[in-house]
Amino acid sequence: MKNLLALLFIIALAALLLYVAANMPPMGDPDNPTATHVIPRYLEGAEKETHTENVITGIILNYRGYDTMGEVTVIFSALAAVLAVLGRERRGRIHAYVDRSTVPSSVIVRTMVRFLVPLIVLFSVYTILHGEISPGGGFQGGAIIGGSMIVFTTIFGLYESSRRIPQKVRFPLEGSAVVTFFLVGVLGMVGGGNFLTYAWPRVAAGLQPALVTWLTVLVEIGIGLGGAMVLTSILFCMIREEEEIAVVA
Amino acid sequence: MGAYRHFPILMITVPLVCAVLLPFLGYLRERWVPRAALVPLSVSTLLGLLLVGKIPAQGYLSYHLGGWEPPFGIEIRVDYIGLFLLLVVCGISLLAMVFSPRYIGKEVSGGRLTAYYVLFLLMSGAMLGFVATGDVFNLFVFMEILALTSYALVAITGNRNAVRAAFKYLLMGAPSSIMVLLAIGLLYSATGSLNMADLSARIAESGYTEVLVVSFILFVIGFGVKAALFPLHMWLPDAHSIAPSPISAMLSGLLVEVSAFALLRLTFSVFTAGNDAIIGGTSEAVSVFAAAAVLYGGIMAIMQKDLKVMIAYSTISHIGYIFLGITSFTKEGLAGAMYHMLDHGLAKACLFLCAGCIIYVKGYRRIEDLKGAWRQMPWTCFAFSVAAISVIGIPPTAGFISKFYLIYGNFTAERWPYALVLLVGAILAAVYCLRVIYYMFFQPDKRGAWEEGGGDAPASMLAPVCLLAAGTLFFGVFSGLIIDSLLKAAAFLL
Amino acid sequence: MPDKSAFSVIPLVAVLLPWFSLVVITASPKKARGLRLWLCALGALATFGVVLSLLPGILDGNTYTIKLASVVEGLEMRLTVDTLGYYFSLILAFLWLLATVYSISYIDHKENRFFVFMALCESFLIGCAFSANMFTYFIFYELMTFGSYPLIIHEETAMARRAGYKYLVYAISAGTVLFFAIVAHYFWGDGQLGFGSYGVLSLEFAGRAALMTVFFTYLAGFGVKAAIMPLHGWVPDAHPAAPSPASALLSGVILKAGAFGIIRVCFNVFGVELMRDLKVHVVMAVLACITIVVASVFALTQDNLKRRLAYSSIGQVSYIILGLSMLSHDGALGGVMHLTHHALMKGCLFLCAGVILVKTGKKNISDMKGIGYKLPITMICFSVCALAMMGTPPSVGFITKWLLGSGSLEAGLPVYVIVLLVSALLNAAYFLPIIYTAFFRWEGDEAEEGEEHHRPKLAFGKEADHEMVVPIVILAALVVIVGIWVTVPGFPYSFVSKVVGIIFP
Amino acid sequence: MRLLHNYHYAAAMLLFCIGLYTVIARRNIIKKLIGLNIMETSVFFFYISLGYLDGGIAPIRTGGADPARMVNPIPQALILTGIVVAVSVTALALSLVILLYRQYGTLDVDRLYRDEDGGTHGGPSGEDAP
Repeated sequence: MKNLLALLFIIALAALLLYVAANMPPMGDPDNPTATHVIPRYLEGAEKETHTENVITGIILNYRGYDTMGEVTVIFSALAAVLAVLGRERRGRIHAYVDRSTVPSSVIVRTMVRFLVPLIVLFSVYTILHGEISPGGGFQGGAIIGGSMIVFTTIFGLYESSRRIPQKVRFPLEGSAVVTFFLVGVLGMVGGGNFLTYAWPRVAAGLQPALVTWLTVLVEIGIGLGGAMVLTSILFCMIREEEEIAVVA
Repeated sequence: MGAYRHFPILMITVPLVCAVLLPFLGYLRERWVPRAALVPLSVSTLLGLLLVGKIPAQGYLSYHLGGWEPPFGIEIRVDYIGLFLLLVVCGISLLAMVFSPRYIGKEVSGGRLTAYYVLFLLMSGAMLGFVATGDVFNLFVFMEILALTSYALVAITGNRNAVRAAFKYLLMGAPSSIMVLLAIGLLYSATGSLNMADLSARIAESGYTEVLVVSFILFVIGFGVKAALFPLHMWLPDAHSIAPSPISAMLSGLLVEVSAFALLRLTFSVFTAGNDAIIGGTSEAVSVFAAAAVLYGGIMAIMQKDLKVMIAYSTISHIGYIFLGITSFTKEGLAGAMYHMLDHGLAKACLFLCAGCIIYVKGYRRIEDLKGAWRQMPWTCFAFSVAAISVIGIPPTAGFISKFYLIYGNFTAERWPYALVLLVGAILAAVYCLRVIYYMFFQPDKRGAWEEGGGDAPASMLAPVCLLAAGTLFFGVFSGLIIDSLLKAAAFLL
Repeated sequence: MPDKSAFSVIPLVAVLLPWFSLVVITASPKKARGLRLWLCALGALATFGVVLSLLPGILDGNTYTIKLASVVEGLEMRLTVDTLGYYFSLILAFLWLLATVYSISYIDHKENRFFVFMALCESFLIGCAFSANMFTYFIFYELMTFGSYPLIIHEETAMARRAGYKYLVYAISAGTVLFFAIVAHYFWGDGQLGFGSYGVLSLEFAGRAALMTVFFTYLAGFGVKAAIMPLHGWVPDAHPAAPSPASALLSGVILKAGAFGIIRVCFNVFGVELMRDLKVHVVMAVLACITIVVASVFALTQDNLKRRLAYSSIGQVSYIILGLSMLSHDGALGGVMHLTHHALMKGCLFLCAGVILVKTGKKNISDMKGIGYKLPITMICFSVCALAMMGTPPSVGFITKWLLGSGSLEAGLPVYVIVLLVSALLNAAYFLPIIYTAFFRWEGDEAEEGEEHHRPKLAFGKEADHEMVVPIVILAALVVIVGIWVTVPGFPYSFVSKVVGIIFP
Repeated sequence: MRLLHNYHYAAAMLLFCIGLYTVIARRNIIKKLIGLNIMETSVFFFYISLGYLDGGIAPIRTGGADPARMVNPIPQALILTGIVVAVSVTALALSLVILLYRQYGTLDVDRLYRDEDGGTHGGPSGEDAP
């Protein structure tokens, strides 16, 4: 009965949404509102104004940098929330419970992973640093590091991986994204502009391109480090819980 | 433009950044965390107070982030109504924070203490950002910070009921967020813009009415869940009653109202109120649901045995009031709704904190246990009564003023049935509030549960409670300070 | 409003002065009960003095005004002392002073709470009397509702609680209706909530149906306090349950706050012409007549003295409504003057009932045989007032009845005279038995021939405390004095004739 | 027929409804979370489709690409934020699930919300919350 009601509701919603889809601007048409209103300036001006060849990075970090600041705050909040719910892992307890992975794995897998993870991390560094001229950026790079930690942890267990990125490394870096953004924002104010102004009006016009570029890279690094550390910490928190449950059961 | 144009962004970012830095202090000296957490909120409040008088009732302060003029960059737009709500948020957050240390020390175990303050600061900062922003996507981002932190804060005690309530909240909240995201996508597809001011201009000339209508419906459903508008309220009684009391105060006193405010902003600044083709039908439906909320919340509140659940249901009822004011589309109704956000925030926060005092001192949650409570906790009981009287809407509290304007606004719009519903809501409120007051003051304490001189709550808890109660009185007597400008600002919005 | 309107802080002082008692109660040491309560009485005296100090100016036709707070244009908290408001404040401050003095020896437990709320109620009522517009009136009126609740339940018996609950239910519902009325008035009256000498509303503002809605919601809202018949339910319970001084005030002043509201609505909001246009006075008259007769009949059947007095109050307050509804000079004069007249008489009667209760513990009339010999002064005063209630000259009751009768003839409706006569007869029927029982019956008077059969001796020395007897005597004396020297400045006629004289030239 | 032309949008909408149905109707909370992620993905898909341009190229200026032919970068930028938000919500939801499982020993909503002990009862009971 309840499911039937839900189904009816969903069918009604689907009809409504399909009706909308049928009435939306035709997809891919260059005359759509989305393609004509704000976009031209971004596509034309991003290179000059934000000194990034990748327009998306220009939008993320510069035109809509405030959104991204909110976004890094979101993942920091997620970490704080997970910690509030589960509690942070402690070395001693990890040692007591888990010193090897619960997933059985062969020597081949272990060797390959040992070999691959540094390469993945190297790639992520590339992704972070090259976000402004090619696909990629801080988040993407941070997520790749997080992914590499998932692989590593699955094979070698929490104890090993938490030795690779110990808590005393993660703890100070978790908030680095938000703090970097805030500092860059405040520096923009000090430099005579608004919050998050990269091209400080008080700096000579000739120096501004370099300034914008370096600040962009700085923010990318901050986001990358912060994202990676937050994802890793969340991962460790959850695995620890899993392991504890396994041991208790 | 002096330096004060930077104030709104600092009000928002200072709590957020301090929240990120707080764990370091927690690592070094955990004892100092509660006091340190007060600093950023005080700074925000101070900055907000300094802004008073700088923003005219019929104008706004626009701040372009990164120096990009809208619609290319994100804009923070603080108008008179926005500043008003910013101050409400700052003030109530600050008081709830002052209230927290003693209470939280008892309910939350050691390791999570720092996390509590971090989340609290994130939540306050996100609310400020949510209210101040002038960009719909930015609105979504701050809404998500708000949502995440509030889910976690409901669950923070780790108690099994709390986790269950938080999960229920999440299961309703997360889909609603996605609906908002979809609505933003639809809006963007029809207009190509994300800035609110630009949007309202583009909507006027956009040919895609169907898309806009559905976008508005999705916005209403999405924010309706966050604001606990009647049929979407199921998460509220559990979450608000199980959360630690200062968090209940924040959720009930601010979060639902801020969500209602977002809908108000969207209705008036984006979908422009006169645009009947887009918002006409939906706002009619919202009125009906809001009226149902007033009655349902009131009746359910009367039937409750648990004090905090009763207050939570009363919140559902009062959200109905706010929506009835907004949907009247008159300046009086709108000003009434805004003023109701203020006085409901103050009164609800006060009620929840009073409940917190009682739980802290005695551990009682049931209304029946309150018989004769004033012998032991006179201050708490008096503050509770003042706030309850404001909830009913009896002069000279602020609740009376807002109710007057809400009803008057519905009169002006010739919506007689809704005006009547508002009155009936007041009677229902009288029934459930006076019952508690009656128990507190006039029922004999047969079990001897309360001892005279047994000690009221500690001063750090009583001070915010009494300030909130005094606030409802102050804003009732000196409502002229604000309501005039609110009326002007509302006329400007329309 | 009249021309000579001057800024003055005295209205505000009068409103705030009762709070002095609150300070006294909280600040004074616990042991000094007598000192504390006498200081409260002193506060009431000071309030009365402040009110009295305005008398010369008011008689000169001045008004005094002070703005407290402004919400928006048209909605402001403002105190203005005009003749009508002053007239109400004078009697209420006076009665309050007497009741406070009386309470000092009457109230024997939780006197702190009682005196504090007494004082608060007085403050709010003076606020009502001095209100410059309906908004202010409503605010003080609602405050007074809640301030008077602890007075009613003071005894904290089950009966008192039930009565208090009933009172709250009635009062809050009435408050809601009144709230509706105010919003409607504000809406249709173009934001004009103020009082004007000839009324401020007119058919230019809104249609007949709208104005009638406003009028009837006002009537229903105030009618609960004024105990117009279908809305009177709380009165017969609240009066017996409350301590006697509180009953005296309840009947003497708080019921009148409702009636005063109706006076304001009729004279200063709607105005006589508009009422005549809308024909709303007919409804008022019918309700008032029904109330007068039916309440008197109910009073007959009550054995509990205070309950009988309560029903009597219900009937008497409707005299005011009846007087207003006649829309004639004498009728209005009689009705408005009855406000004070009834306060004097009924205040005295309830205080007497209190003495009886304290000295003998008797509540029922049938138990009061020979009580006139035990409490001679009290019962003589009681008899004076009871006779006045029936309309026996020379007394204030007679003045009322005379004016109302003359007013009904002026309005060309002699049917009211019949109602008045019936009412006077019924009054006699329920008051005379009390006097008879008190003075002409005594314990053992029905004994057989030959047994001991002697009339008790008058026991003047064994009366209650002076604090209780003196107010009673003063009130009883005033009932006669005001009934003889009607036109002395400061007595009701001097104010009411002025107000009514403007409206019915 | 616009709907056929806009088949990306139609697919996104259908996915959205499927996800919502999963959230509402499924009893297993892990499946509910999967439904939540389907909803999120559908919206991401919707956004990216919004930016599509017939014959468009990636919005990267390297090598002097023609700006007029680039796809709309805004939805991509926005959805990056959206993805992060989705990850965060999922992380929190999963940690709540871990805790719930530890405390109740079940992942079934009906059993989870069957006994509303603790003196509160929001609505009829938990299960009609989606």
